[in-house]
Amino acid sequence: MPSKTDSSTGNENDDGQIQLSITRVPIDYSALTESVRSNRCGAVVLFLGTVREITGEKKTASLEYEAYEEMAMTELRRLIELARQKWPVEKVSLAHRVGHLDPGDIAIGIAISTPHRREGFEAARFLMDRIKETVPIWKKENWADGTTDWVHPEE
Amino acid sequence: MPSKTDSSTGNENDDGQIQLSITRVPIDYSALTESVRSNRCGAVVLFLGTVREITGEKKTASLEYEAYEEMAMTELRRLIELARQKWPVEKVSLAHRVGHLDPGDIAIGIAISTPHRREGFEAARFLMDRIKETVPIWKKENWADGTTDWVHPEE
Amino acid sequence: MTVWIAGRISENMTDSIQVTVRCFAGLKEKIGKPEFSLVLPSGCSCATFKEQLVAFYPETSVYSSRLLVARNGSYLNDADLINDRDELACFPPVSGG
Amino acid sequence: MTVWIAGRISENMTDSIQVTVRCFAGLKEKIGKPEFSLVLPSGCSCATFKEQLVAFYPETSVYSSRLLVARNGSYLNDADLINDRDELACFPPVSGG
Repeated sequence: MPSKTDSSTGNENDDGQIQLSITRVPIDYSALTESVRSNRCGAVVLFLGTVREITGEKKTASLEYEAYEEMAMTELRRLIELARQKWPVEKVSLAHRVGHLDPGDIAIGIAISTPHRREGFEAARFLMDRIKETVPIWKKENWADGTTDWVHPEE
Repeated sequence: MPSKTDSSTGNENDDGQIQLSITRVPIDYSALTESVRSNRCGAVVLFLGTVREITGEKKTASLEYEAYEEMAMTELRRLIELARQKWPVEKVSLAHRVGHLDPGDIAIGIAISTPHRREGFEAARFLMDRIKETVPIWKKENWADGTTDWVHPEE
Repeated sequence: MTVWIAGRISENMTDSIQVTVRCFAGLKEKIGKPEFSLVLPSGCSCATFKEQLVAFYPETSVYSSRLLVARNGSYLNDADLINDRDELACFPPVSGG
Repeated sequence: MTVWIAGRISENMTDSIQVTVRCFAGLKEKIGKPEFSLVLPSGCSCATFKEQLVAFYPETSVYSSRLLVARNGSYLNDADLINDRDELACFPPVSGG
Protein backbone atom coordinates (compact mmCIF):
# COMPACT_ATOMS: atom_id res chain seq x y z
CA MET A 1 0.00 0.00 0.00
CA PRO A 2 1.65 3.23 -1.09
CA SER A 3 2.17 5.82 1.59
CA LYS A 4 1.59 9.36 0.39
CA THR A 5 2.75 12.28 2.44
CA ASP A 6 2.22 15.32 0.30
CA SER A 7 0.48 14.23 -2.85
CA SER A 8 -3.12 13.73 -3.91
CA THR A 9 -4.91 11.07 -5.85
CA GLY A 10 -7.05 12.93 -8.31
CA ASN A 11 -8.43 12.96 -11.77
CA GLU A 12 -11.05 14.38 -14.03
CA ASN A 13 -13.40 12.38 -16.18
CA ASP A 14 -13.64 12.54 -19.95
CA ASP A 15 -16.23 15.27 -20.27
CA GLY A 16 -14.66 17.47 -17.59
CA GLN A 17 -17.85 17.45 -15.54
CA ILE A 18 -16.50 15.43 -12.60
CA GLN A 19 -13.43 16.18 -10.50
CA LEU A 20 -12.41 13.88 -7.68
CA SER A 21 -9.49 13.89 -5.32
CA ILE A 22 -8.27 12.20 -2.18
CA THR A 23 -5.77 14.51 -0.60
CA ARG A 24 -3.51 15.01 2.41
CA VAL A 25 -3.65 18.80 2.18
CA PRO A 26 -6.47 21.08 3.37
CA ILE A 27 -9.47 21.12 1.05
CA ASP A 28 -9.94 24.31 -0.98
CA TYR A 29 -13.73 24.48 -0.99
CA SER A 30 -13.75 27.71 -2.99
CA ALA A 31 -11.96 25.93 -5.82
CA LEU A 32 -14.50 23.09 -5.64
CA THR A 33 -17.39 25.55 -5.74
CA GLU A 34 -15.92 27.67 -8.52
CA SER A 35 -15.28 24.61 -10.68
CA VAL A 36 -18.97 23.60 -10.81
CA ARG A 37 -20.49 27.01 -11.59
CA SER A 38 -22.22 27.08 -14.95
CA ASN A 39 -24.47 29.42 -16.92
CA ARG A 40 -26.73 26.44 -17.53
CA CYS A 41 -27.37 26.06 -13.79
CA GLY A 42 -29.39 28.04 -11.30
CA ALA A 43 -28.14 26.21 -8.24
CA VAL A 44 -24.86 25.25 -6.60
CA VAL A 45 -24.86 23.18 -3.43
CA LEU A 46 -21.64 22.80 -1.47
CA PHE A 47 -21.46 20.42 1.46
CA LEU A 48 -18.55 20.37 3.89
CA GLY A 49 -18.09 17.62 6.45
CA THR A 50 -16.05 19.12 9.28
CA VAL A 51 -14.42 17.60 12.35
CA ARG A 52 -16.69 18.08 15.34
CA GLU A 53 -14.90 18.56 18.63
CA ILE A 54 -17.70 17.36 20.89
CA THR A 55 -19.73 14.17 20.27
CA GLY A 56 -22.08 13.39 23.12
CA GLU A 57 -19.92 13.56 26.24
CA LYS A 58 -16.64 12.81 24.50
CA LYS A 59 -14.13 15.32 23.24
CA THR A 60 -12.13 14.74 20.07
CA ALA A 61 -8.45 15.72 20.07
CA SER A 62 -7.97 14.78 16.42
CA LEU A 63 -8.96 12.27 13.74
CA GLU A 64 -6.96 10.05 11.42
CA TYR A 65 -8.55 9.23 8.06
CA GLU A 66 -7.41 6.27 6.00
CA ALA A 67 -8.59 5.46 2.47
CA TYR A 68 -8.34 2.53 0.12
CA GLU A 69 -7.69 5.08 -2.55
CA GLU A 70 -8.10 3.20 -5.82
CA MET A 71 -11.41 1.69 -4.77
CA ALA A 72 -12.59 4.91 -3.14
CA MET A 73 -12.14 6.72 -6.44
CA THR A 74 -13.98 3.97 -8.32
CA GLU A 75 -16.81 3.96 -5.82
CA LEU A 76 -17.13 7.76 -5.80
CA ARG A 77 -17.35 7.74 -9.56
CA ARG A 78 -20.01 5.02 -9.45
CA LEU A 79 -22.11 6.98 -6.94
CA ILE A 80 -21.85 10.18 -8.95
CA GLU A 81 -23.00 8.34 -12.06
CA LEU A 82 -25.92 6.97 -10.06
CA ALA A 83 -26.84 10.49 -8.94
CA ARG A 84 -26.62 11.74 -12.51
CA GLN A 85 -29.08 9.05 -13.58
CA LYS A 86 -31.56 10.28 -10.98
CA TRP A 87 -31.13 14.04 -11.24
CA PRO A 88 -29.90 16.47 -13.93
CA VAL A 89 -26.56 17.08 -12.22
CA GLU A 90 -24.31 19.25 -14.37
CA LYS A 91 -20.94 19.16 -12.57
CA VAL A 92 -19.56 17.55 -9.43
CA SER A 93 -16.29 18.36 -7.69
CA LEU A 94 -15.36 16.36 -4.64
CA ALA A 95 -12.34 16.15 -2.38
CA HIS A 96 -11.82 13.86 0.60
CA ARG A 97 -8.98 14.45 2.97
CA VAL A 98 -6.95 11.66 4.56
CA GLY A 99 -4.34 11.68 7.30
CA HIS A 100 -4.39 13.77 10.46
CA LEU A 101 -7.29 16.21 10.95
CA ASP A 102 -7.91 18.61 13.82
CA PRO A 103 -11.29 19.82 15.09
CA GLY A 104 -12.81 22.25 12.61
CA ASP A 105 -10.87 20.81 9.65
CA ILE A 106 -12.76 19.81 6.51
CA ALA A 107 -12.83 16.04 5.92
CA ILE A 108 -14.93 16.13 2.77
CA GLY A 109 -16.06 18.83 0.38
CA ILE A 110 -18.54 18.21 -2.40
CA ALA A 111 -19.89 20.84 -4.78
CA ILE A 112 -22.56 20.16 -7.37
CA SER A 113 -24.42 22.29 -9.85
CA THR A 114 -27.93 21.66 -11.16
CA PRO A 115 -30.47 23.63 -13.20
CA HIS A 116 -32.76 24.07 -10.15
CA ARG A 117 -32.28 23.98 -6.41
CA ARG A 118 -34.55 21.05 -5.54
CA GLU A 119 -32.47 18.51 -7.43
CA GLY A 120 -29.26 20.10 -6.14
CA PHE A 121 -30.22 19.55 -2.51
CA GLU A 122 -31.51 16.05 -3.23
CA ALA A 123 -28.48 14.94 -5.22
CA ALA A 124 -26.00 16.36 -2.70
CA ARG A 125 -27.79 14.66 0.16
CA PHE A 126 -28.02 11.38 -1.73
CA LEU A 127 -24.31 11.48 -2.51
CA MET A 128 -23.31 12.18 1.07
CA ASP A 129 -25.57 9.41 2.39
CA ARG A 130 -24.16 6.89 -0.04
CA ILE A 131 -20.55 7.99 0.38
CA LYS A 132 -20.83 7.28 4.08
CA GLU A 133 -22.19 3.81 3.35
CA THR A 134 -19.89 2.45 0.68
CA VAL A 135 -16.75 4.50 -0.03
CA PRO A 136 -13.80 2.73 1.60
CA ILE A 137 -12.54 5.47 3.89
CA TRP A 138 -12.27 5.12 7.65
CA LYS A 139 -11.70 7.43 10.54
CA LYS A 140 -10.10 6.86 13.89
CA GLU A 141 -10.95 9.08 16.82
CA ASN A 142 -8.09 10.27 18.96
CA TRP A 143 -10.10 11.21 22.04
CA ALA A 144 -8.98 13.98 24.33
CA ASP A 145 -8.59 11.40 27.14
CA GLY A 146 -5.84 9.65 25.19
CA THR A 147 -7.86 6.64 24.01
CA THR A 148 -8.50 5.87 20.35
CA ASP A 149 -11.36 4.24 18.45
CA TRP A 150 -11.92 3.31 14.87
CA VAL A 151 -15.37 4.69 14.06
CA HIS A 152 -17.94 2.42 12.46
CA PRO A 153 -21.57 3.29 11.87
CA GLU A 154 -24.24 1.71 14.07
CA GLU A 155 -21.80 0.72 16.77
CA MET B 1 -37.13 54.84 -1.33
CA PRO B 2 -33.38 55.23 -0.96
CA SER B 3 -31.29 54.34 -3.96
CA LYS B 4 -28.05 52.62 -3.09
CA THR B 5 -25.32 52.31 -5.64
CA ASP B 6 -22.33 50.94 -3.83
CA SER B 7 -23.38 50.11 -0.31
CA SER B 8 -24.92 47.12 1.41
CA THR B 9 -27.66 46.74 3.96
CA GLY B 10 -26.28 44.36 6.52
CA ASN B 11 -26.10 43.49 10.13
CA GLU B 12 -25.36 40.81 12.62
CA ASN B 13 -27.67 39.69 15.39
CA ASP B 14 -26.92 39.88 19.09
CA ASP B 15 -25.32 36.49 19.53
CA GLY B 16 -23.21 36.75 16.36
CA GLN B 17 -24.76 33.60 14.94
CA ILE B 18 -26.64 35.27 12.08
CA GLN B 19 -25.22 37.54 9.40
CA LEU B 20 -27.44 39.02 6.73
CA SER B 21 -26.81 41.41 3.90
CA ILE B 22 -28.47 42.80 0.82
CA THR B 23 -25.74 44.02 -1.44
CA ARG B 24 -25.00 45.52 -4.85
CA VAL B 25 -21.53 43.97 -5.06
CA PRO B 26 -20.67 40.36 -5.98
CA ILE B 27 -21.31 37.88 -3.19
CA ASP B 28 -18.20 36.48 -1.51
CA TYR B 29 -19.40 32.94 -0.83
CA SER B 30 -16.10 31.93 0.73
CA ALA B 31 -16.58 34.58 3.40
CA LEU B 32 -20.14 33.34 4.01
CA THR B 33 -18.90 29.75 4.33
CA GLU B 34 -15.95 30.61 6.52
CA SER B 35 -18.13 32.63 8.89
CA VAL B 36 -20.36 29.67 9.78
CA ARG B 37 -17.66 27.06 10.40
CA SER B 38 -17.62 25.85 13.99
CA ASN B 39 -15.92 23.13 16.04
CA ARG B 40 -19.37 22.28 17.39
CA CYS B 41 -20.61 21.39 13.91
CA GLY B 42 -19.96 18.48 11.58
CA ALA B 43 -21.75 19.96 8.59
CA VAL B 44 -21.73 23.13 6.53
CA VAL B 45 -24.19 23.55 3.67
CA LEU B 46 -23.71 26.41 1.23
CA PHE B 47 -26.35 27.15 -1.37
CA LEU B 48 -25.79 29.54 -4.25
CA GLY B 49 -28.59 30.70 -6.51
CA THR B 50 -26.99 31.65 -9.81
CA VAL B 51 -28.34 33.36 -12.92
CA ARG B 52 -29.24 30.74 -15.50
CA GLU B 53 -28.74 31.81 -19.09
CA ILE B 54 -31.27 29.44 -20.65
CA THR B 55 -34.80 28.88 -19.30
CA GLY B 56 -36.87 26.68 -21.58
CA GLU B 57 -36.49 28.21 -25.02
CA LYS B 58 -35.68 31.71 -23.83
CA LYS B 59 -32.26 33.19 -23.33
CA THR B 60 -31.50 35.64 -20.54
CA ALA B 61 -29.26 38.62 -21.30
CA SER B 62 -29.31 39.86 -17.70
CA LEU B 63 -31.48 40.25 -14.62
CA GLU B 64 -32.38 43.20 -12.43
CA TYR B 65 -33.12 42.47 -8.78
CA GLU B 66 -35.04 44.90 -6.62
CA ALA B 67 -35.59 44.57 -2.87
CA TYR B 68 -37.76 46.21 -0.26
CA GLU B 69 -34.71 46.13 1.92
CA GLU B 70 -36.00 46.87 5.42
CA MET B 71 -38.77 44.31 5.16
CA ALA B 72 -36.54 41.78 3.39
CA MET B 73 -34.13 41.88 6.32
CA THR B 74 -36.99 41.50 8.82
CA GLU B 75 -38.46 38.61 6.87
CA LEU B 76 -35.11 36.84 6.45
CA ARG B 77 -34.53 37.11 10.18
CA ARG B 78 -37.99 35.69 10.86
CA LEU B 79 -37.42 32.72 8.55
CA ILE B 80 -34.03 31.96 10.08
CA GLU B 81 -35.57 32.00 13.56
CA LEU B 82 -38.24 29.61 12.29
CA ALA B 83 -35.54 27.28 10.92
CA ARG B 84 -33.69 27.43 14.22
CA GLN B 85 -36.85 26.35 16.03
CA LYS B 86 -37.09 23.28 13.80
CA TRP B 87 -33.42 22.26 13.52
CA PRO B 88 -30.28 22.78 15.64
CA VAL B 89 -28.83 25.38 13.30
CA GLU B 90 -25.65 26.87 14.74
CA LYS B 91 -24.83 29.77 12.39
CA VAL B 92 -26.37 31.28 9.28
CA SER B 93 -24.76 33.76 6.89
CA LEU B 94 -26.80 35.01 3.99
CA ALA B 95 -26.29 37.58 1.26
CA HIS B 96 -28.74 38.58 -1.46
CA ARG B 97 -27.59 40.67 -4.34
CA VAL B 98 -29.69 43.42 -5.93
CA GLY B 99 -29.21 45.47 -9.07
CA HIS B 100 -27.88 44.24 -12.40
CA LEU B 101 -26.77 40.59 -12.67
CA ASP B 102 -25.32 38.77 -15.64
CA PRO B 103 -25.67 35.05 -16.42
CA GLY B 104 -23.54 33.03 -14.01
CA ASP B 105 -23.64 35.70 -11.30
CA ILE B 106 -24.68 34.73 -7.78
CA ALA B 107 -28.05 36.19 -6.74
CA ILE B 108 -28.16 34.60 -3.29
CA GLY B 109 -25.67 32.81 -1.08
CA ILE B 110 -26.63 31.11 2.14
CA ALA B 111 -24.29 29.16 4.39
CA ILE B 112 -25.42 27.28 7.48
CA SER B 113 -23.69 25.05 9.98
CA THR B 114 -25.32 22.24 11.95
CA PRO B 115 -24.07 19.40 14.14
CA HIS B 116 -25.03 16.77 11.53
CA ARG B 117 -25.59 16.82 7.80
CA ARG B 118 -29.26 15.75 7.70
CA GLU B 119 -30.50 18.86 9.50
CA GLY B 120 -28.12 21.02 7.48
CA PHE B 121 -29.61 19.94 4.17
CA GLU B 122 -33.16 20.19 5.52
CA ALA B 123 -32.72 23.63 7.06
CA ALA B 124 -30.98 25.05 3.98
CA ARG B 125 -33.69 23.72 1.71
CA PHE B 126 -36.44 25.00 3.99
CA LEU B 127 -34.87 28.45 4.09
CA MET B 128 -34.50 28.67 0.32
CA ASP B 129 -38.09 27.51 -0.23
CA ARG B 130 -39.46 30.06 2.21
CA ILE B 131 -37.23 32.88 1.01
CA LYS B 132 -38.64 32.46 -2.47
CA GLU B 133 -42.17 32.64 -1.10
CA THR B 134 -42.11 35.59 1.27
CA VAL B 135 -38.97 37.75 1.16
CA PRO B 136 -39.81 40.95 -0.76
CA ILE B 137 -37.27 40.78 -3.54
CA TRP B 138 -38.16 40.70 -7.23
CA LYS B 139 -36.34 39.99 -10.41
CA LYS B 140 -36.88 41.27 -13.91
CA GLU B 141 -35.67 39.29 -16.89
CA ASN B 142 -33.93 41.19 -19.64
CA TRP B 143 -34.33 38.62 -22.39
CA ALA B 144 -31.80 38.29 -25.16
CA ASP B 145 -34.52 39.30 -27.67
CA GLY B 146 -34.77 42.74 -26.04
CA THR B 147 -38.06 42.19 -24.18
CA THR B 148 -38.34 42.34 -20.39
CA ASP B 149 -40.54 40.59 -17.83
CA TRP B 150 -40.96 40.87 -14.11
CA VAL B 151 -40.81 37.29 -12.87
CA HIS B 152 -43.53 36.00 -10.60
CA PRO B 153 -43.95 32.40 -9.46
CA GLU B 154 -46.78 30.32 -10.93
CA GLU B 155 -47.27 32.61 -13.88
CA MET C 1 -64.98 57.76 -1.88
CA THR C 2 -61.97 56.84 -4.03
CA VAL C 3 -60.47 60.31 -3.79
CA TRP C 4 -56.83 61.15 -4.37
CA ILE C 5 -55.74 63.89 -2.02
CA ALA C 6 -52.15 65.03 -1.89
CA GLY C 7 -52.33 66.61 1.54
CA ARG C 8 -54.27 65.99 4.73
CA ILE C 9 -57.84 64.81 4.94
CA SER C 10 -60.22 67.75 5.40
CA GLU C 11 -62.08 67.83 8.70
CA ASN C 12 -65.52 66.95 7.39
CA MET C 13 -64.39 63.66 5.84
CA THR C 14 -64.60 61.87 9.17
CA ASP C 15 -65.58 58.60 7.55
CA SER C 16 -62.34 58.51 5.55
CA ILE C 17 -58.81 57.50 6.36
CA GLN C 18 -55.62 58.19 4.49
CA VAL C 19 -52.71 55.84 4.01
CA THR C 20 -49.27 56.12 2.51
CA VAL C 21 -48.48 53.39 0.00
CA ARG C 22 -45.01 52.26 -1.05
CA CYS C 23 -44.98 50.05 -4.09
CA PHE C 24 -42.29 47.91 -5.65
CA ALA C 25 -41.17 46.07 -8.74
CA GLY C 26 -43.78 45.66 -11.49
CA LEU C 27 -46.41 47.49 -9.45
CA LYS C 28 -44.16 50.53 -9.12
CA GLU C 29 -43.56 50.49 -12.86
CA LYS C 30 -47.30 50.32 -13.64
CA ILE C 31 -48.13 53.16 -11.27
CA GLY C 32 -45.09 55.20 -12.26
CA LYS C 33 -43.99 56.24 -8.78
CA PRO C 34 -42.67 54.50 -5.67
CA GLU C 35 -44.91 56.18 -3.09
CA PHE C 36 -48.28 57.92 -2.95
CA SER C 37 -51.23 58.57 -0.65
CA LEU C 38 -54.63 57.00 -0.93
CA VAL C 39 -57.90 57.89 0.76
CA LEU C 40 -59.96 54.91 1.90
CA PRO C 41 -63.29 54.32 3.66
CA SER C 42 -62.85 54.32 7.40
CA GLY C 43 -62.66 50.80 8.82
CA CYS C 44 -61.80 49.24 5.48
CA SER C 45 -60.11 45.87 5.22
CA CYS C 46 -56.90 45.00 3.42
CA ALA C 47 -59.01 43.39 0.67
CA THR C 48 -60.88 46.67 0.18
CA PHE C 49 -57.59 48.56 0.13
CA LYS C 50 -56.41 46.39 -2.75
CA GLU C 51 -59.68 46.86 -4.63
CA GLN C 52 -59.45 50.63 -4.21
CA LEU C 53 -55.84 50.63 -5.33
CA VAL C 54 -56.70 48.78 -8.53
CA ALA C 55 -59.77 50.97 -9.07
CA PHE C 56 -57.63 54.09 -8.83
CA TYR C 57 -54.78 52.64 -10.92
CA PRO C 58 -56.54 50.32 -13.41
CA GLU C 59 -53.19 49.58 -15.08
CA THR C 60 -52.35 47.46 -12.01
CA SER C 61 -55.32 45.14 -12.54
CA VAL C 62 -52.99 42.47 -13.94
CA TYR C 63 -51.81 41.99 -10.36
CA SER C 64 -55.10 42.58 -8.56
CA SER C 65 -55.80 39.17 -7.05
CA ARG C 66 -52.14 38.53 -6.32
CA LEU C 67 -51.04 41.77 -4.66
CA LEU C 68 -49.32 41.42 -1.30
CA VAL C 69 -49.67 44.03 1.42
CA ALA C 70 -47.42 44.57 4.43
CA ARG C 71 -47.45 46.96 7.37
CA ASN C 72 -44.40 47.47 9.58
CA GLY C 73 -42.63 44.63 7.81
CA SER C 74 -45.39 42.06 8.37
CA TYR C 75 -47.80 40.71 5.81
CA LEU C 76 -51.48 41.56 6.18
CA ASN C 77 -54.34 39.17 5.52
CA ASP C 78 -57.34 40.22 3.44
CA ALA C 79 -59.47 40.57 6.59
CA ASP C 80 -56.99 42.77 8.49
CA LEU C 81 -58.26 46.32 9.04
CA ILE C 82 -56.46 49.36 7.71
CA ASN C 83 -55.92 52.28 10.07
CA ASP C 84 -55.67 55.98 9.40
CA ARG C 85 -52.10 57.02 8.55
CA ASP C 86 -50.92 53.46 8.02
CA GLU C 87 -47.84 53.10 5.90
CA LEU C 88 -48.58 50.17 3.65
CA ALA C 89 -46.19 48.35 1.34
CA CYS C 90 -47.81 46.80 -1.69
CA PHE C 91 -46.19 44.56 -4.26
CA PRO C 92 -46.58 41.63 -6.65
CA PRO C 93 -45.58 38.03 -5.72
CA VAL C 94 -41.92 37.91 -4.78
CA SER C 95 -39.26 36.29 -6.97
CA GLY C 96 -35.93 36.66 -5.19
CA GLY C 97 -33.31 34.03 -4.53
CA MET D 1 -7.51 -26.55 5.04
CA THR D 2 -6.90 -23.21 6.74
CA VAL D 3 -3.21 -23.20 5.92
CA TRP D 4 -1.01 -20.15 5.79
CA ILE D 5 1.49 -20.50 2.98
CA ALA D 6 3.82 -17.67 2.08
CA GLY D 7 4.62 -18.88 -1.41
CA ARG D 8 2.78 -20.84 -4.10
CA ILE D 9 0.37 -23.67 -3.54
CA SER D 10 2.10 -27.05 -3.90
CA GLU D 11 0.92 -29.16 -6.84
CA ASN D 12 -0.89 -31.80 -4.85
CA MET D 13 -3.23 -29.29 -3.18
CA THR D 14 -5.54 -29.19 -6.18
CA ASP D 15 -8.63 -28.61 -4.04
CA SER D 16 -7.14 -25.41 -2.64
CA ILE D 17 -6.92 -21.89 -3.94
CA GLN D 18 -4.79 -19.03 -2.76
CA VAL D 19 -5.79 -15.40 -2.52
CA THR D 20 -4.00 -12.18 -1.71
CA VAL D 21 -5.74 -10.09 0.92
CA ARG D 22 -5.33 -6.36 1.46
CA CYS D 23 -6.79 -5.11 4.69
CA PHE D 24 -7.49 -1.65 5.98
CA ALA D 25 -8.20 0.47 9.04
CA GLY D 26 -9.03 -1.43 12.24
CA LEU D 27 -8.70 -4.78 10.49
CA LYS D 28 -5.16 -3.95 9.41
CA GLU D 29 -4.33 -2.93 12.96
CA LYS D 30 -5.71 -6.17 14.41
CA ILE D 31 -3.85 -8.33 11.89
CA GLY D 32 -0.70 -6.24 12.08
CA LYS D 33 0.07 -6.07 8.37
CA PRO D 34 -1.60 -4.55 5.30
CA GLU D 35 -1.34 -7.55 3.00
CA PHE D 36 -1.02 -11.33 3.24
CA SER D 37 -1.93 -14.54 1.42
CA LEU D 38 -4.55 -17.02 2.49
CA VAL D 39 -5.25 -20.56 1.31
CA LEU D 40 -8.92 -21.40 0.91
CA PRO D 41 -11.00 -24.42 -0.13
CA SER D 42 -11.50 -24.46 -3.88
CA GLY D 43 -14.90 -23.09 -4.85
CA CYS D 44 -15.42 -21.30 -1.55
CA SER D 45 -17.82 -18.41 -1.21
CA CYS D 46 -17.11 -14.93 0.07
CA ALA D 47 -18.88 -15.90 3.32
CA THR D 48 -16.48 -18.82 3.76
CA PHE D 49 -13.52 -16.56 2.99
CA LYS D 50 -14.58 -14.26 5.85
CA GLU D 51 -15.02 -17.22 8.21
CA GLN D 52 -11.56 -18.53 7.32
CA LEU D 53 -10.02 -15.12 7.77
CA VAL D 54 -11.47 -14.80 11.26
CA ALA D 55 -10.49 -18.39 12.08
CA PHE D 56 -6.90 -17.68 11.08
CA TYR D 57 -6.81 -14.27 12.82
CA PRO D 58 -9.14 -14.65 15.83
CA GLU D 59 -8.30 -11.12 16.97
CA THR D 60 -10.46 -9.90 14.06
CA SER D 61 -13.58 -11.63 15.38
CA VAL D 62 -14.92 -8.29 16.66
CA TYR D 63 -15.56 -7.46 13.01
CA SER D 64 -16.54 -10.92 11.77
CA SER D 65 -20.16 -10.41 10.81
CA ARG D 66 -19.53 -6.91 9.53
CA LEU D 67 -16.48 -7.37 7.32
CA LEU D 68 -16.77 -6.05 3.78
CA VAL D 69 -14.98 -7.70 0.87
CA ALA D 70 -14.22 -6.22 -2.55
CA ARG D 71 -12.55 -7.51 -5.70
CA ASN D 72 -11.35 -5.20 -8.45
CA GLY D 73 -12.98 -2.28 -6.70
CA SER D 74 -16.45 -3.85 -6.46
CA TYR D 75 -18.12 -5.23 -3.36
CA LEU D 76 -18.76 -8.97 -3.18
CA ASN D 77 -21.88 -10.56 -1.73
CA ASP D 78 -21.66 -13.46 0.69
CA ALA D 79 -22.68 -15.91 -2.04
CA ASP D 80 -20.09 -14.76 -4.59
CA LEU D 81 -17.41 -17.33 -5.33
CA ILE D 82 -13.74 -16.72 -4.71
CA ASN D 83 -11.28 -17.66 -7.46
CA ASP D 84 -7.69 -18.79 -7.29
CA ARG D 85 -5.28 -15.84 -7.21
CA ASP D 86 -8.01 -13.30 -6.48
CA GLU D 87 -6.83 -10.10 -4.92
CA LEU D 88 -9.37 -9.36 -2.24
CA ALA D 89 -9.75 -6.20 -0.20
CA CYS D 90 -11.21 -6.73 3.24
CA PHE D 91 -12.22 -4.07 5.74
CA PRO D 92 -14.61 -3.00 8.49
CA PRO D 93 -17.69 -0.82 7.83
CA VAL D 94 -16.63 2.47 6.28
CA SER D 95 -16.76 5.78 8.13
CA GLY D 96 -15.52 8.45 5.75
CA GLY D 97 -17.10 11.77 4.95
